[in-house]
Amino acid sequence: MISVSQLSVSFGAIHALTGVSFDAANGKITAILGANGAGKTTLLRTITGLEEAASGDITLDGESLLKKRTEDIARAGVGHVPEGRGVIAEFTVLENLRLGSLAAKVNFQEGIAEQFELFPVLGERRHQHAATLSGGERQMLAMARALIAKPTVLLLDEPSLGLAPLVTAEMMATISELCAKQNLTVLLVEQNAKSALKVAHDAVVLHLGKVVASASAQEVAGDERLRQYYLGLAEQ
Amino acid sequence: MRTIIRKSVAAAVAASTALGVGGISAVSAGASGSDGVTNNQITIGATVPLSGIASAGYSDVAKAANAVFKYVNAKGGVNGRKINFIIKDDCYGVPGFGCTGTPNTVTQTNALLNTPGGIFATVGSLGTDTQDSVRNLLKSSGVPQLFVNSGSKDWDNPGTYPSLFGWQTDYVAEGKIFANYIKTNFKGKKVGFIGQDDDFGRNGLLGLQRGGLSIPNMGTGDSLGYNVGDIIFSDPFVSKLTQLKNDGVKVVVLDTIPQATKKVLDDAKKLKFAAQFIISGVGSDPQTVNNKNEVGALSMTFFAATGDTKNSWNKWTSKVLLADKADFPKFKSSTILTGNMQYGAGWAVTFLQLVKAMGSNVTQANAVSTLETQGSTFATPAITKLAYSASNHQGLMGGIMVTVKSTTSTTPVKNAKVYTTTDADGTPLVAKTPVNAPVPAWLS
Amino acid sequence: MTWLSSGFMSDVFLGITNGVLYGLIALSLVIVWRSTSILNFAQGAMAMFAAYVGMTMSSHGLNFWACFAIAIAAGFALGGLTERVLVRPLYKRPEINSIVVMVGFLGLLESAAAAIWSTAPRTLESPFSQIYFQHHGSTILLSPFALFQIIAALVIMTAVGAIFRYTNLGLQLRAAALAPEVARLLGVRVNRLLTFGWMLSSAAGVVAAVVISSSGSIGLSPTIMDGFFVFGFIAAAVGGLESPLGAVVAGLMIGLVQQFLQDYAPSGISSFAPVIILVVALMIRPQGLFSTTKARRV
Amino acid sequence: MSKLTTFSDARPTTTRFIKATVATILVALIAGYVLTPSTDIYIATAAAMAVSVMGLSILTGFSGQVSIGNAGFMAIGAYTTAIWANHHEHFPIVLSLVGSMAVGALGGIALGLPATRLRGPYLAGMTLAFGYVMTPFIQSLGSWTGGSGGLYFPVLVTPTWFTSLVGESENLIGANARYQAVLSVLVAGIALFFAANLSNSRVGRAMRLVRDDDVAAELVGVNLAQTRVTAFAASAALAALGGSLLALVAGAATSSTYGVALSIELLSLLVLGGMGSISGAIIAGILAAYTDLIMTKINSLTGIDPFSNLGANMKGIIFGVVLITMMLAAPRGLVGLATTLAAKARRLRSGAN
Repeated sequence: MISVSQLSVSFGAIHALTGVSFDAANGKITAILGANGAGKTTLLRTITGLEEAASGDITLDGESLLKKRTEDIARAGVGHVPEGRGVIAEFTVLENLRLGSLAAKVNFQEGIAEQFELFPVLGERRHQHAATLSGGERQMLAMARALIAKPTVLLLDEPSLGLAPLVTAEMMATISELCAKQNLTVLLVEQNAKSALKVAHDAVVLHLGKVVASASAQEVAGDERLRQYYLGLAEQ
Repeated sequence: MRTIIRKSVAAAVAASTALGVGGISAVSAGASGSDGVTNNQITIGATVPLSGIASAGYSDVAKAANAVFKYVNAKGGVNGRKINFIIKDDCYGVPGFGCTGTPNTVTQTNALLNTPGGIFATVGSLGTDTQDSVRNLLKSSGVPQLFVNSGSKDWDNPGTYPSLFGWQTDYVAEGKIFANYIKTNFKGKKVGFIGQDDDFGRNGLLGLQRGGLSIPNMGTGDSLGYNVGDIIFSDPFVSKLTQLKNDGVKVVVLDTIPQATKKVLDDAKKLKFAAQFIISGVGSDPQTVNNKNEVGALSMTFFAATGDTKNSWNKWTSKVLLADKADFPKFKSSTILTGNMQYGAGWAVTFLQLVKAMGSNVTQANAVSTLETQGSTFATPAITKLAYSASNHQGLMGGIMVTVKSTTSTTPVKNAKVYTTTDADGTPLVAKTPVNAPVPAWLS
Repeated sequence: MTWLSSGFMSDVFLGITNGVLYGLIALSLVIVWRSTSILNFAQGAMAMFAAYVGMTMSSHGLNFWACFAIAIAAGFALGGLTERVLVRPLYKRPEINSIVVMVGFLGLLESAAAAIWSTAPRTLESPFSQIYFQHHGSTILLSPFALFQIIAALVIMTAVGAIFRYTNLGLQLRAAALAPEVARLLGVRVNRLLTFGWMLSSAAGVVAAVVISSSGSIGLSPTIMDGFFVFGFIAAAVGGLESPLGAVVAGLMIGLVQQFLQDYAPSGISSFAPVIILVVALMIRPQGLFSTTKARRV
Repeated sequence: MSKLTTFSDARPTTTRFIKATVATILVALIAGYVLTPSTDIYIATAAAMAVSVMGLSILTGFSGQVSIGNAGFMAIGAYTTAIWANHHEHFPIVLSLVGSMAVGALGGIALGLPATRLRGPYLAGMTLAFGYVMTPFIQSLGSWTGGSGGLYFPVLVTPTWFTSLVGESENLIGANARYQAVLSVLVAGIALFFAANLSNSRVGRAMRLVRDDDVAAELVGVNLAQTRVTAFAASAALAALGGSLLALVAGAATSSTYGVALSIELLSLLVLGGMGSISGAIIAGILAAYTDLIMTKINSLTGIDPFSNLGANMKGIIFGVVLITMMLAAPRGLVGLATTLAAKARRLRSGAN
């Protein structure tokens, strides 16, 4: 279980996160929602040690992550698909995947077989440079590269950004399927609240760095005030 | 905006006036107008490379001279006056790491001139370009520039620079002596030349030509000359030597600095080009060149061969260096002198003789006239006399041919004669028996 | 077989013999540049210093190869130490900071070497004959040592290339250079790899320094690498600092051009010919001839 | 990146003037009496080097272009002065200095035009190449520049009114040195004043804008290429002035003096003094002139034999260590360090009140 308590992060005078607390249950998808600038990306980056917390704590199964380095957090089983996907354009699909498998010391051949089954299009393009892939394919590659290390927690930062609605739906379905099959804990950052709430079990709504709601996805989806003011969703 | 400018003006003006004030107020404490001479001391200075690229080998020159002065000071000095020898590191005129703070020759010479109490003369400063660059400065300051460590012709110009004196045999005279040796010992053999494309190589080549050898002048891009810059970054000699080898040359004269000498000898070995090399004294010191391929090469010296451990001056110099544990901590009684050590001792002794000859009248003007009138009678470690006169400020005018015996020592060639000559075209060589003036009692 | 001893081939051989060294130095600059975006002005001095550490062992009776191995080990150590102590605080600082620190380190190393071992050149025993091959009475300007020099440089270049191209370590090194944050998110220990990159670069430089100081009686001296560094740097800039292959090719090119100019151009020109090459090359392609990046990041 | 020191200061002009004067007098006094009793040549050198460092400060400090070749511009200034002096027996110093600056500026434009296309290490490499090529280039001009031997001309003749003014007519060396010192400081003062003006002008602001964010600068209508070339020209003009002053003091211009090593020294001094500030340039100039004396002092204090390997190379070791520690610990140079300390002291004081 990822547990965030009283977390505050600031960049100079700007308070990016203030007293954020919530729990993300194991094997469930927790959607982190909110408008642009609400602090969603900062939250994920702080979990994997890319940003420094001013106060508060983050624990994974009871163990604090704050003092750990990014690479050690990754090795502890936290996969993070960053904003913009972070595929290395100069590498081929295979090289990107191999890079993902190295730290986890998993069998690479088995790993890619699994991923190619999950994302068949990557198998077809295995020798192509990532630069030549489409947006959706890149997102698949980024997820496959995180999954090949067999993480227990997966942080996804705006996977739907720039994708066509149909592709987004497919992506969300895959995430949901993975979570169920592999008992994966997923933190899903989304601006597209509608599609995120469809697959998420729980949801946390951030506004200007503070938690305004933390409840089950159903409850959040049902709260008209939240939908209107914070999630930019029209009435049902 | 306006106020900001005014503030900066204020700051700049403040800064400049303050610096100016600092300068002017230092008047009373500044140069006092004396010539570095007191009742019991004569202050002299030199700029030499102690650090940087040229320091290897050359730094021994000033150290040996310093050892001589220390030795004589310990015995009470000359005529009751001790020699205060100030050495400034000028990095051979090239500032850089180990040479920070722009200590080029000009700055360091200025520093010497501004020594409290003044200096009597610069003595034994090293380098052609470096000493050329301060000729006017010293002249306008009225400070003699004595015994410049370089074989350039630039020091022999009493008309323009009346208080400038060289010390060693110049490159033209050396070239004439080489030519004479070649004509007698390598009759009919083809002679080649490789020299530094400046004053050094050109004067040496001129000497060979004046000595009767027909070697063409250096032209741009031909096989004769090389640039110092070229040897740092690459090796310009392979193609030159290949050409000489293909032309059937059997004797090669080198007017090269030690680093270039090394490369030429290496390349000749690599090319299996077994010519007889004759190397200028400036670039042949075996311990500096430190190259097995040099054994058997010929050179010229104006001292006793370094391997001649029985020579009285060599013995004396060894004794002096042995006494100076600070500068020569590793020097043992069995250590063979290097050419650089002999050289430093040589001009240091010359200066001591000058002081001795001046007696109680130690003035800068008297130093110049004493050198001109009595310089040729001084007993020094050199094996020829100093040829100083009112019209000659060059110094030594000859030398003896030596063979490189090992990487540490030289030995005179068979039936060696000391030759003296002048630079002029057509003046013959004069064979003399080596001067081996005994070491004066007041020095030993 | 007279063509092998022709003037043209002579220049080719001498040019290649020098060019591989420029290429090797350029390559080691590129390794560091790609991973840390720092131009290592102290690269030559570090190589010189490590070479001293190893090669002075010969006075203790060790043979050339043992000394060579110690020098390379010293190079690895010095590279790692430099990255940890001097370079690490420089990441994310303005460019001039790293330039000045590395220039200061260059001065420190050269002066320290002169203080410890003096400026007098130290002759190194060479393991191969330096005498040029003879063929039917004419000289081919290649010697066993020159062959050793060329082969040693090529082996190092190929090994470095292979490490980067084919090994997992190389994959991680490239990832750390291209996208350090992403690499860390994938569990790559980026800091260690940066240190390793400096170690590798430093050791490659040592090979050049040892070969240079034993390639004749010029020997090892504190400033021996200055000129080679300038030309190696020019090769790296001409080839494009991002491109290892470009560095090697540009190094060879500069060696050859310099050799030909030395024989066919007025004396003095050859010493600054590489500078002209640099200016012309940068005018044509400001990011280097072989660089694949489309434009310099501003 | 922390902002570089600039010249804006809110305190009143008179206070600043008095403080600056007092501080500089103190420095001059310390330099004059503690280190050595005779300081004129050092002051002249310090002034010349301060101007040269200021030149680099404009290029690197203001416009953010790192140059490892500014000694090449100094060479241009020195040789312009020397060639002029060799062709005219009585040369007006002012004309000679202005002429050197003009030729230097032309050189700056010539290098600046191609350099505007380059960034970072490529720009540094280009300037390094320029600095490297200057020595062989000057030497290859042969009779025009005196080849590797350099050019010599009679040292600056001290006017009789000056000699009588300082009352040292019996001592030619002293009067000469004094005249050179006063002249150099005066010229340096004027040059630094213009540099300060440039910094606060529209052009100076444009340079800093380009340095901090060239994309933004272009958006607000700054002509990038023109600004960069202007920086090169101004920088080269000051460097040439510095070189010219050094040549006048020396009565000589020798090409080997102005090699890459001097360029590196300029860069190091710039960092030690503090980039982009006038006081930094002055400190750098003083450091340049006095390093050797300070080192001699250190050697005599520590009792290290100056002839030993360690003694002879002590300068380089200390220089390297100081450069590295300064850059890592106080990247804004001595001026920045002083400002930080002063601010801390002020905070402490106000905290106590």
